[in-house]
Amino acid sequence: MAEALLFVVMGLGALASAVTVVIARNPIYSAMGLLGTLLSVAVLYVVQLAHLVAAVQVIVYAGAVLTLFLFVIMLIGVDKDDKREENLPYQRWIVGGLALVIVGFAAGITIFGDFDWVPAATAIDPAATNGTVEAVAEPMFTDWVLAFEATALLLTVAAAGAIALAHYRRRAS
Amino acid sequence: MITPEISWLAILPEVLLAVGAAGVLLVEVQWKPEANVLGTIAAGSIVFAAAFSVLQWFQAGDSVELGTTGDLVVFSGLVLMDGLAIFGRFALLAVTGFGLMAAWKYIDSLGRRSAEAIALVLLATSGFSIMVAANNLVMMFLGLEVGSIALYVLAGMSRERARSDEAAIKYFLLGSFASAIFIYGVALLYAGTGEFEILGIRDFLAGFVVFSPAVILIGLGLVVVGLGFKVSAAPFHSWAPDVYQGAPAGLVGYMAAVAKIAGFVAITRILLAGVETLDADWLPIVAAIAALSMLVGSTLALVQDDVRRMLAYSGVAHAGFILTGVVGGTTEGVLFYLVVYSLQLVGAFAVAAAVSGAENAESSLESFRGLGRRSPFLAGSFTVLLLGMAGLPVTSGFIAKFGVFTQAWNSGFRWLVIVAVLASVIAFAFYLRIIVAMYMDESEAADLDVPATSRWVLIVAVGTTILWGILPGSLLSLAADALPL
Amino acid sequence: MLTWLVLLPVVGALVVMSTPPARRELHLPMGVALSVMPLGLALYVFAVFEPQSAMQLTEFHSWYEPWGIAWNLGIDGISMPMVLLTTILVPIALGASTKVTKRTKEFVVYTLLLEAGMIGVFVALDLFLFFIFFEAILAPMYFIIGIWGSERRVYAAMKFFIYTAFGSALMLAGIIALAVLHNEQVGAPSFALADLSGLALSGGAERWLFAAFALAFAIKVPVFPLHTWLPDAHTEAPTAGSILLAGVMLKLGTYGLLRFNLQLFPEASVDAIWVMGILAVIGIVYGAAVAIVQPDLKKLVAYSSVSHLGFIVLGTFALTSGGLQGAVIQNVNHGLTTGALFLLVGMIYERRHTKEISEFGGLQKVMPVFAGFFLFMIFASIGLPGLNGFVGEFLVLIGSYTTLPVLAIIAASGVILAAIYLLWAYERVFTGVPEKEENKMLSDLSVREVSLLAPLAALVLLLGLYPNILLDKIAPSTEAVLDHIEASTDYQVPAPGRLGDVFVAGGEEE
Amino acid sequence: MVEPGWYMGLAGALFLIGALGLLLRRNALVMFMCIELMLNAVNLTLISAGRALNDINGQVAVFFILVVAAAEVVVGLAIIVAIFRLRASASVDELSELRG
Amino acid sequence: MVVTDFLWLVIALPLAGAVFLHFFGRFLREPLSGWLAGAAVGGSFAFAVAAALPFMEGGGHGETLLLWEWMPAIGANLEILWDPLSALMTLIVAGVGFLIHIFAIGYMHGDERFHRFFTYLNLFAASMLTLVLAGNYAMLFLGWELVGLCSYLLIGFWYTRAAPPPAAKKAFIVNRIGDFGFMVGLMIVFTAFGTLSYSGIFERAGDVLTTGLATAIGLLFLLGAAGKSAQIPLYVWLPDAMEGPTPVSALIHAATMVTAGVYLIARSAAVYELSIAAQVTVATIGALTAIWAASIALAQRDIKKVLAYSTVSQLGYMFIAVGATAYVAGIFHLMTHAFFKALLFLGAGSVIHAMSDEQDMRKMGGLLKKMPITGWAMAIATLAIAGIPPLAGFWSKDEILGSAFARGGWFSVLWVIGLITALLTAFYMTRQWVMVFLGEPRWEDDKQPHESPAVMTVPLLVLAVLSVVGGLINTPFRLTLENFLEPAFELVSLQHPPEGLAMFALLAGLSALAGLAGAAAAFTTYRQPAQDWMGFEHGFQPLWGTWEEAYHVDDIYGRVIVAPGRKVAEAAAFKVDLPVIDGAVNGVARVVRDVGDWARPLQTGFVRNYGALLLAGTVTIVIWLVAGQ
Repeated sequence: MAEALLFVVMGLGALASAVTVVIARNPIYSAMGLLGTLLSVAVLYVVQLAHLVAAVQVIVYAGAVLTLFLFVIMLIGVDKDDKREENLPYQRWIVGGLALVIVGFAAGITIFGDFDWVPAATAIDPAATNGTVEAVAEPMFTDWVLAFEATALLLTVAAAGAIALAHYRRRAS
Repeated sequence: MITPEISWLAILPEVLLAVGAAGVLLVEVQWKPEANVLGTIAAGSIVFAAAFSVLQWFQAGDSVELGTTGDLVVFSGLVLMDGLAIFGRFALLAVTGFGLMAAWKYIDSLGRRSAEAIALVLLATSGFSIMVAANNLVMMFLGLEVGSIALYVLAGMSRERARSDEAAIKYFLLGSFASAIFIYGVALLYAGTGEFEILGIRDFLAGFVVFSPAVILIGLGLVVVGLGFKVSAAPFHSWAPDVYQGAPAGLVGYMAAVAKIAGFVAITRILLAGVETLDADWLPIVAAIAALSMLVGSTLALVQDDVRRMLAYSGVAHAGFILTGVVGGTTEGVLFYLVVYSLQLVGAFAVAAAVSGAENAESSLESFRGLGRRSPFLAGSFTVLLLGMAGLPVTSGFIAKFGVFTQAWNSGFRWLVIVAVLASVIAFAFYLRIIVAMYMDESEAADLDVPATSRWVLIVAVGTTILWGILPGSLLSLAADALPL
Repeated sequence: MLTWLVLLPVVGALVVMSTPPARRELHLPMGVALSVMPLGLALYVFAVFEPQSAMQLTEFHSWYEPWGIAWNLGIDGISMPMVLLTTILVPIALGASTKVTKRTKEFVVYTLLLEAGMIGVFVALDLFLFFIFFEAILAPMYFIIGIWGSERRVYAAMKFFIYTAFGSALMLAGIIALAVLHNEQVGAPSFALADLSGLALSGGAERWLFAAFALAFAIKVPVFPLHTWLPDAHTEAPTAGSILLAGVMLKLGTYGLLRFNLQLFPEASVDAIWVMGILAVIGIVYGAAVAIVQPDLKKLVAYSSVSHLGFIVLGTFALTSGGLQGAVIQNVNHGLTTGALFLLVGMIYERRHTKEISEFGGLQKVMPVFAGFFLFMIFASIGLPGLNGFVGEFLVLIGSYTTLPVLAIIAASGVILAAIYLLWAYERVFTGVPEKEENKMLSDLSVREVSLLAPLAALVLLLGLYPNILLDKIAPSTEAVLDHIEASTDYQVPAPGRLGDVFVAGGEEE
Repeated sequence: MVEPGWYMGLAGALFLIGALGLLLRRNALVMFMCIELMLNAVNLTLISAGRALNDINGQVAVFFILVVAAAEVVVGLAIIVAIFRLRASASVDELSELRG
Repeated sequence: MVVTDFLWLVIALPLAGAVFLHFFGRFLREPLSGWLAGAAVGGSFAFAVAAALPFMEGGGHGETLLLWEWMPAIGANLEILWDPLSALMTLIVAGVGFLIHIFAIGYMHGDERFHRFFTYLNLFAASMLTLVLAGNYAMLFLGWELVGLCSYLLIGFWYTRAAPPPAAKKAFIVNRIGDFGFMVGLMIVFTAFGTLSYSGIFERAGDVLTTGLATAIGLLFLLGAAGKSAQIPLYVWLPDAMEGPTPVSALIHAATMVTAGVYLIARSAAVYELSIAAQVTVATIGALTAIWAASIALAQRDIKKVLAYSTVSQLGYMFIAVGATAYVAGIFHLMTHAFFKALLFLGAGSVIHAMSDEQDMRKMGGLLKKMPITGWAMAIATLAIAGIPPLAGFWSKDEILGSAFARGGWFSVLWVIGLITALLTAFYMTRQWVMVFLGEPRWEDDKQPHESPAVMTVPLLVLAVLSVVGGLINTPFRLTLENFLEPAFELVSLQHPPEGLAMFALLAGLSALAGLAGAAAAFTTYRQPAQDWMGFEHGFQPLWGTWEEAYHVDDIYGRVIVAPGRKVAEAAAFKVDLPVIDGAVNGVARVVRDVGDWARPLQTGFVRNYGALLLAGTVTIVIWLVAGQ
């Protein structure tokens, strides 16, 4: 019951924050909306016993990524509000139409289509997915070790890429 | 103690590439040498990576012969060392090597930033190399992202031009969007099957009857979209013309080719090795994408005035042709086409770069006028490559088209073959437009110099185009052996 | 042997390619000399050719086993004359190209590659190989028209390329379909003509495949109403291009119809007699009618090709001995006469830089030799007995009357129209007194030009009076085609007069 | 307890909002945030699915996606900053020179 | 060694002459090439005489000599059929041809293309001999077309003048229309018999052909014959053909080539035998042509035009004969006509030569004194053609009319027409002779008429002799020709004039009377001063004018056939071919381009549009996938 309550509250929170991201005119508010979503979702992780992931979400996302976003927003200028008018013809109509189609489709398969998110599901055993550090670390460093190593590559790329993009700045200025 | 399952040979090429990239960056920081030194390091890592790929090929061949194919599933099933992976990897390495050579003049001109460019190229290749070998879809996603992020940056490398920025941000935003769609698809596939591994999904589908497979199908659809974006199949192609035009001319050939190779190997692996049992569901859709790509690509290429845009749209059409091979259901034709086309693509952009100049000023059709006189070598090579892409007989392009058409016809998609042959007629028209400009229009412009590295790339590209057009057997039999597990 | 026949021009092209670009005066003579070598080889083939129905001098090398493609060459009575024609026309076309001053080397290279491709088309017994040659030759021809043509060359070259590529694209689908069917029925893919003609095809499939092949060849021929690329291509092409285009490339279409459509789809061919016949006859009359009012000499000859090739198509689909033999020999005849006419038009174009009929007049006075050759070729083209054109046309008409009487009669009216447009053109160009100043000072043919025309004229006469030199060798092969059709359908080749053969034999004994 | 399907439905909604936001906003930064939203939705899906399947691998996968997101942010923001430096605007609508 | 083994020499000699003159003629001085050509034809004649001697003894059956295989698939080889009919034709062609060659040496004197003229003339002789010696229809057609070619070349010989080239073209094209019929006839023949060889056809004709088929073949052959022999409706080319040098008119357009149609029908007698309808049509066409052309000839002013229409008319007689199955009579008239018409033309040529190319008879007159040989020779020919006994024309024409009369029925009508034509013939021929040779000189002052040299007058005299005695080889009293030709027609039943002297006397008397009446009327009319006969002619207006304008047939053809035909061709070329057919082709290309141009703006350059497209594609695919389930 508590879980249901949390789900509803946090779920609505996540949605509301997400909508904020989309509709806020000032990027700062969007960032705050994103923060709200991230935190709400982190709570939902905890509810689903993904403790470590939730922690990482808060630290990495809310802590690092969002800070980065804020930095850039500051750089660009906080005081600039975006205009609300759409200057691409039909864009809103197309997107609205697509949204309607997607929602209609989702509603359709949910109501009429016997839709099952997890058709292979078995009885849930909370112990199996109790996301403690140990439980997550073991597969990560055995079965997934190569993927873990690949993240190193990813970060190298990100670093080298950022440098490459910024490098020019030095020369040009 | 639990130990990870490690197979060094399987990832040695990627490791070498990463080491090469790191080496380039470090050497640059420490010694600030000439770009040629960095190039040598890169070349070394590519050559060694290729050498180990060859070793892998024989290893994999032995395993297939001995029936111990289980050995080829390595790193707990994260990656595979099957023929498809090794073939794709080798193709990537070849394209990387030639791509770097073709881009060398440009890279050289970057000065100190050349190290980053080379490193990014090597890293991108290692990422895509992981992608072609990946069995685990998350692993595939990682490889895809490593490669893609590197490409986003490369697209924006040429900071002297505002267009390069535009290309980079478009590529980045749309690419991230597509990646998100891809990984959401992976998540849904996971939800539907409980598996991240392609082979696992195959076993799952073979072993269970799923009563409401909608989630699997949606997941599959999203995965296909994500990969379709990478290979610039219509309607996910919109980025390609803008990026090809805006990105540095020298590098575009490489960027386009590796993305296509990796994307198509992944598509082939997922569709043909993973969800083959669902082919009744996906075949018509892939066929539709193929047809749309061919038509959109050819028709739009016809009306372009910029050679790079034209090549981009032709790339869309080629994506359609290769997808026709996927519909055909065997890897042979797809792989042959991929190799042939990527080499031609690298060569073609080498020409475009040589004509545009190092700083990619212009690649309008106008600037190709009279190339037949200004540089007979460039014009001649370009002509062969264009005719090869168009699929004129005696070039490898024809064999490639013929292969995928035959496969598609064999699997009953006759309408697709007919659309394909008609699209290839339209394609002739726009390739010929370039040839017309080169030979049949006159120009007062000065003669052009071709950098030695580009010259070699072109010799190889033209040579293989003709060689495999006449004696396709060597490559075809390799492609036929490059089967997924 | 045949491999060498195909490869010799390629080798020649490589040789020319390797000569220094600066020595441009060398390229053309080299080209002529190199293209005489295949002619020699072709003459040798002609000499050793046995008048029998089977393929001769066959060669087989597997190419890529899993696909069933092979380097499969052979020659029979249908292809041998075409090979001969090709090898004869190429040196002449090159010899006529002394006015090609820009990029001579490339010109020679393209022409030699074109020759290799054309020979390849005629000797290929593997459909895949055939298609390779069939399509590959578009490129050199495209360049020849596009680079060395006149004002609207780019448009014409493009139209030529795309139009014909469109046709062959569908044929490619057809070839693939056949190979796949072979795979289904026999268990291994094969592209060999002999294998594929034994396939069991359902009626519908056969019709579709027939249509795909027929479309490709009909565009190439060209059959009405697919002909409009031809006048454009001819008008813009340089002389050598026109000669080879009219002389050989159009024949790829008629040859294809005869070799592939009849052989592979006998049932559909029999069903298509009327359709193809009607189109052919429309082409004959229509092409001639349009030719009458053309203001441009080259266009006139081009439309006359449309008309003349209608005879070949009619003969092919008449499905009688006379029709088929006539079609094959008319291929050669048309190549010689129309090739010569284009050569002649080219010669006058080189002198006057115009092809407008109204620009000329009274040329016979200043260029009597030229006029003589022109008139000779005109009459060959009109179908004057004793010259080659008649043999083909007459055989076709006589042959097709048995199966398609009404069409044959309409087709016969083409001979009237041919006389009208050609003689009227001759009258306007050559007779009277030269009035224009430019025309008064024209020089007559040089020794080189005469030596180009003389062999053609000699062949025109030889084939007109002693066509048996070829007919002997053609007949067994065309009979084999008819036997094949009879064996695989209900169709009975009509035997005119039933006792006819007996009487012919009797006549010979006397 | 709440069925995993609900979580996944929620994730789907978030994904959709992210996607729509991407298409509706012209500020590159906000568009980028929307991509983060979408990735977040993917993570929620994975965790819920893993829970339903009694499979810890779902949570492991989330880690890697987080890393990807982070790496994308680095490069993406670098590109945005670079563009802003040149044009003093973060609106992608002003970048439409390449077209046709 | 038999002489017939060398028959090929008959064709080969003039052919060799032509080839030799073609290549080396320019190196020979003027008369030499003429003599060479003449010798070649003369050689042929001599050979033919030698080879024909066996037939003289009667009962000579034909034999076929194969030269080489030509188109064996249709039983068409180059083979010579040597039978009395071909022998006779050979003799006529080579004989008359020889004389005309000689004449032309004088006539063409001074022409800059003298040797070329004899090249063509020799080629013609070879072609015509090929035609008559052919052993099958294909080879006949070979000769048939080659003589057409020579006709074209020779009519247009003076190519720098305005009129000859179009006349040559007209001749060839009109002939081609006839050839069209001939070819279609051959198609039917081949289909029916499986061969084109005479030997394979005639003997089996009765078994193979139905009446309908025989009629069809007969009528189609008639069309061919009408083209070559200038019969209604295809005669229009012959008057124009007079633009050629006069020896050409004599040889080709009077004596030999134009009779090929008659020869064709005679040769095909076995086929016509099976179809009364075809026979009647042939004869009727002949009769109509005869009177039609004769009436036109009445009013012609051009000396050669009179002869041209006269030729058309006389050929009509021959058609009446062959139509009536009186083949011998037809061939007989063919022969005598060859003599006197060649003579007339040569005489006219001599006159024209003397008058420095003046052809208008109103500007002649009184020439008999200036050129007596020509004048008297032409007088003989005029009497011969007018049918005045006992000259050649009388016998042959009488035999034709007699045969028609004997055939009865419809042929009686034709007989009446023939009789009227005889009257007209006598009138216009006499009119011509009188206008040219008698009366006051009306020529312009600068003309210096003079008798022609011997090289021209000797052939005239030879022909004059033949015109006098030629008829005697086949009189009711002595049927030499009949006996000679009989074997060639053994498959058919020949029509003969009525038996008995009384009938002969009656009929001959009638036709002689017609001839005499016509001649007398013309003589008296045109003996008068010029203004009188001009008044006489004027009295017949507007009929006379119509005749003078040849019934405006050329004009009508031009308006009804040529002009609309051109319109159709122009419409096909410029209203159909370019805009519609080519337009469709370019239209397809344009549509593809237009689609591309239309789609280009969809690539807006706005990344959010691209995103929307991406999402739309995604949604479509997902829905399709799920809905397909």
